[in-house]
This record gives sequence, structure tokens and C-alpha cells, in this order.
Amino acid sequence: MIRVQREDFDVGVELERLAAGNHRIGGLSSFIGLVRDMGGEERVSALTLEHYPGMTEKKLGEMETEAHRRWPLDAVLIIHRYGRLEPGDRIVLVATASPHREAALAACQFLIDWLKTDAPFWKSEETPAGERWVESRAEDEAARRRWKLCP
Amino acid sequence: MIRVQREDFDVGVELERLAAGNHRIGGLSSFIGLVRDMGGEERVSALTLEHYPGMTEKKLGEMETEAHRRWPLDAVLIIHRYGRLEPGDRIVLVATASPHREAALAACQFLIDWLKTDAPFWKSEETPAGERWVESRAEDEAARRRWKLCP
Amino acid sequence: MKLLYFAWLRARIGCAEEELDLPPEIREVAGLLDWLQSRGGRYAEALRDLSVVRVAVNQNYVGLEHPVREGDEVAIFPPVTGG
Amino acid sequence: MKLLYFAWLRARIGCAEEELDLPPEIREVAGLLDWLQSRGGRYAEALRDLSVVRVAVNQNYVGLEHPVREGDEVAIFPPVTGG
Repeated sequence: MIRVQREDFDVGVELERLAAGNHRIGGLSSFIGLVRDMGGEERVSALTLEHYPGMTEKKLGEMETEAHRRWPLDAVLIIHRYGRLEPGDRIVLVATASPHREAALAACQFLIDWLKTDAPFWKSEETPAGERWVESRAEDEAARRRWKLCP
Repeated sequence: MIRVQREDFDVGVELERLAAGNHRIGGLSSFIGLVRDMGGEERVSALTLEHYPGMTEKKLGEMETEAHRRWPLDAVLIIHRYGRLEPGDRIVLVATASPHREAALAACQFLIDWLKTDAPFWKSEETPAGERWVESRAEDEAARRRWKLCP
Repeated sequence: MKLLYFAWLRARIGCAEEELDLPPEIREVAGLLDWLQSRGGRYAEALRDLSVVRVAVNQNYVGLEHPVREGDEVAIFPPVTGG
Repeated sequence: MKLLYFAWLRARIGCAEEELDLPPEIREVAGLLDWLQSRGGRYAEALRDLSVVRVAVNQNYVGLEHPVREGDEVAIFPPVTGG
């Protein structure tokens, strides 16, 4: 399941719901991305996430489908927020459930790696020196390449 | 932090507490192990987890220390339950928090892999054919070897 | 054709969305970007370094040689930084 | 010496914990396991296949050649299956 929203989410409720009633699930892996108070050397007082409505849902849906194709998963959840967020706020939740831990763990890592390079979100940070757009990281491209995805 | 307990735990509360007030954290990775209703071909109606009090805490503590040595982590949490559990019940929570997602994800996988082969817990399953002890899996040993831990 | 701009490309061009009557000689993304640069001013400046420009046609990432047609939704933006 | 048994080893031996006056000729884990097997009955049966037996001395995993001493806590159990 895919959700793109301004509002915060309740991690406990979301993870509970993901596995509820499905006793085939043996492993539930999750990753939560949070707003940090530092961006490089600069103190960050807030972050604004812009996205491309329509394409965001499409790309996240493709990622969900590809994860199901690669691993035996019982459930996938991606929630990504947009709008203005402050340090400590949740940005993203990726969760995967499978009979076996290996599949859940690998799929969760795959999804967050792919999401970092391909989900159309952009961050701008509020710093003492003014507002600035976050630059993409070469490490994120390297992490994506691990999964042998088409360009 | 390490906890070995009979009682269930609240995933939302635990993860919230792990990151609370620390705005250096950018990634929070977690794994939850759940009781499955199948063990191989057999239907499992319940599971009893036995452990070695004293050694369990010692081994989990060593795992926490080693994770901190290998990755820049702001927090580590391992909660493992013992006693009688039913399908869908939570068994274990491993959670790791770091400024960067790579460290959080790798450390979480490392901890659950190591825990599987070295934390002194044993499962017995209640099946229609009677009670039986779960056998260890060769895949778990292989997963452990990935991390180049001493034997 | 609908053109969309995001993040600093939107901010530099000063526009989030515009309708364009595609000049008939433009058949590919590369030609579209050339044509936008040729408008000068904010466009020329924003699109100066194409190594930091990504393009999606109808919500799929595409390369410079990808065809563009009247009726397409073309989005132009920097490398993404979500998650 | 304190001996602890867990899981099916505990169930087969029918005992979770016992105190043992270590015979002075026993200096290593291997010797201790031999000696326990030589008790016969449930011990001999439970310890028949040492490939599925693990040993911890003072809560550390050890091999068959590890020394054992009076006062040690020695635990004998099958491969672990938690998590």
C-alpha cells in the first residue's frame, strides 16, 4: 500500500495493521526516515518537501510491484510525507512483511534505496544562512545500482 | 538497550522512545519477529520459548556493543520475549538508529542475523502431531557468516 | 503540451506549470530543452547545466533522445532528494 | 560445578540443573561430555550425537577442548532457535 500525505502517521498502528490477522508472517521489517537538525555543517530548523503529485504515486506503486516480484512478501507499505517538517519529524515509513526475515529485510532495504533515487521528492532546508535546496548524494546512486534496476 | 521479558511490547512506543529528543537521527530501522502458524508442513497452535537467563542478557549485550563498534549508531534496542506465545504474537524487536540510513539498516540486519544463531533461546511448537522442538536452520548459519564474526 | 517545473528549477524559472504549443520541429526532449534555453533570461540560466536536470514525460523518467508530442506532460526537475 | 541443560537436552535428560563434584581427571569439555555419557541411560541417549550439542562455560560458547574447572557454570544445549 502507498500513501503520500501531509499528515504524520502512527508507526505502531501502521505496523500492527500491516500484519493483522495474517499468521503466515514471520518477519516485519521497517525503516523510518526522520528530519535531522544538521545538513552538512549547517543547522537546519525546518525542511520543506515538494513532490510531483501523480508521478509520486505512480513511482511508489511501481516500487511496491517490483518488491512483490522479487521477494515473497505478504505486505508492503510506503508512506511518504510532504510539506513543512521540523527536526525529529517523521518523513517516510517503509515496511515489508514476509514469512521469512531475509525477504522482509532485503525488500525493505531495496525500497528505501530505490525511493531515495527515484521517488520525485525534493527537500529544501531552512538554515541560518537562508533556505537552500538539498543536493542529491552520489552514495544514493551507488546504493541503487546494487539492485540492478534499469536506469 | 536490552530487554528479555515475558510480556508483550508496544512497537510504536518503543521506536518513539528510541529516537525521542535526538535530532541527529536520520534513520530508524527495525525488525519484528512474529509467531507463524506453520512450522514446515505442520500447523502450529502455539510456541514456547525457553532461554538461558543470564547468558541471554550477556550475549545480547555483546551484540549491542559490537553493533556500536561497527557502525555510528545513536541507539540500539533489542527486546526478546520468552514463554508461551500464539500465532501472530511478537517474539522479538530489533531497532537501530543512526544519522544515516545505511548504518541503521546494516546494523539491524546484523543484529537479527547474529541473534538467530547465538542468543540462547529455543522454541518448541505445539502441533496436531504433538509438541516438538524447532530445529536450527543452515541458512541462519550462512547469514551469520556474512558478518565475519568469530565462531 | 503541459510543462511542469519542480524544486530549484521551478524557483529559478519562477513558474510551476505552463501550457506550450509545441513548435513542430521539436521531436525530442533534447530539442525541447534547447528551445526552452533559447528563450533566454531565467530559462537560459536555469537550464544552463543539463547534468543536474532530469526529465519525465508522462510521469516516466526519460533520456534526452525520448520523443515529445503535443498532449504530453513534460516535467523538468533536479535529481530527487526525498526519503 | 553447576551443570545446566536446555531445550530437548533438558527434556531428554529429565533435569534442568545439577551440582556435580567434578572428578579430578576431567580437565576439558570433551572429557566432561564423555563422563556424562558414561552415566548411561538418559545421559547416554541425550548426548549420543554431539554434532547437535553446544556447550557454554560461564556463559561463553566454547569448543570441546575448552578447560573446565570446579566452580564453573557449564551449560549443555542444542543449537539455538530464537529470534
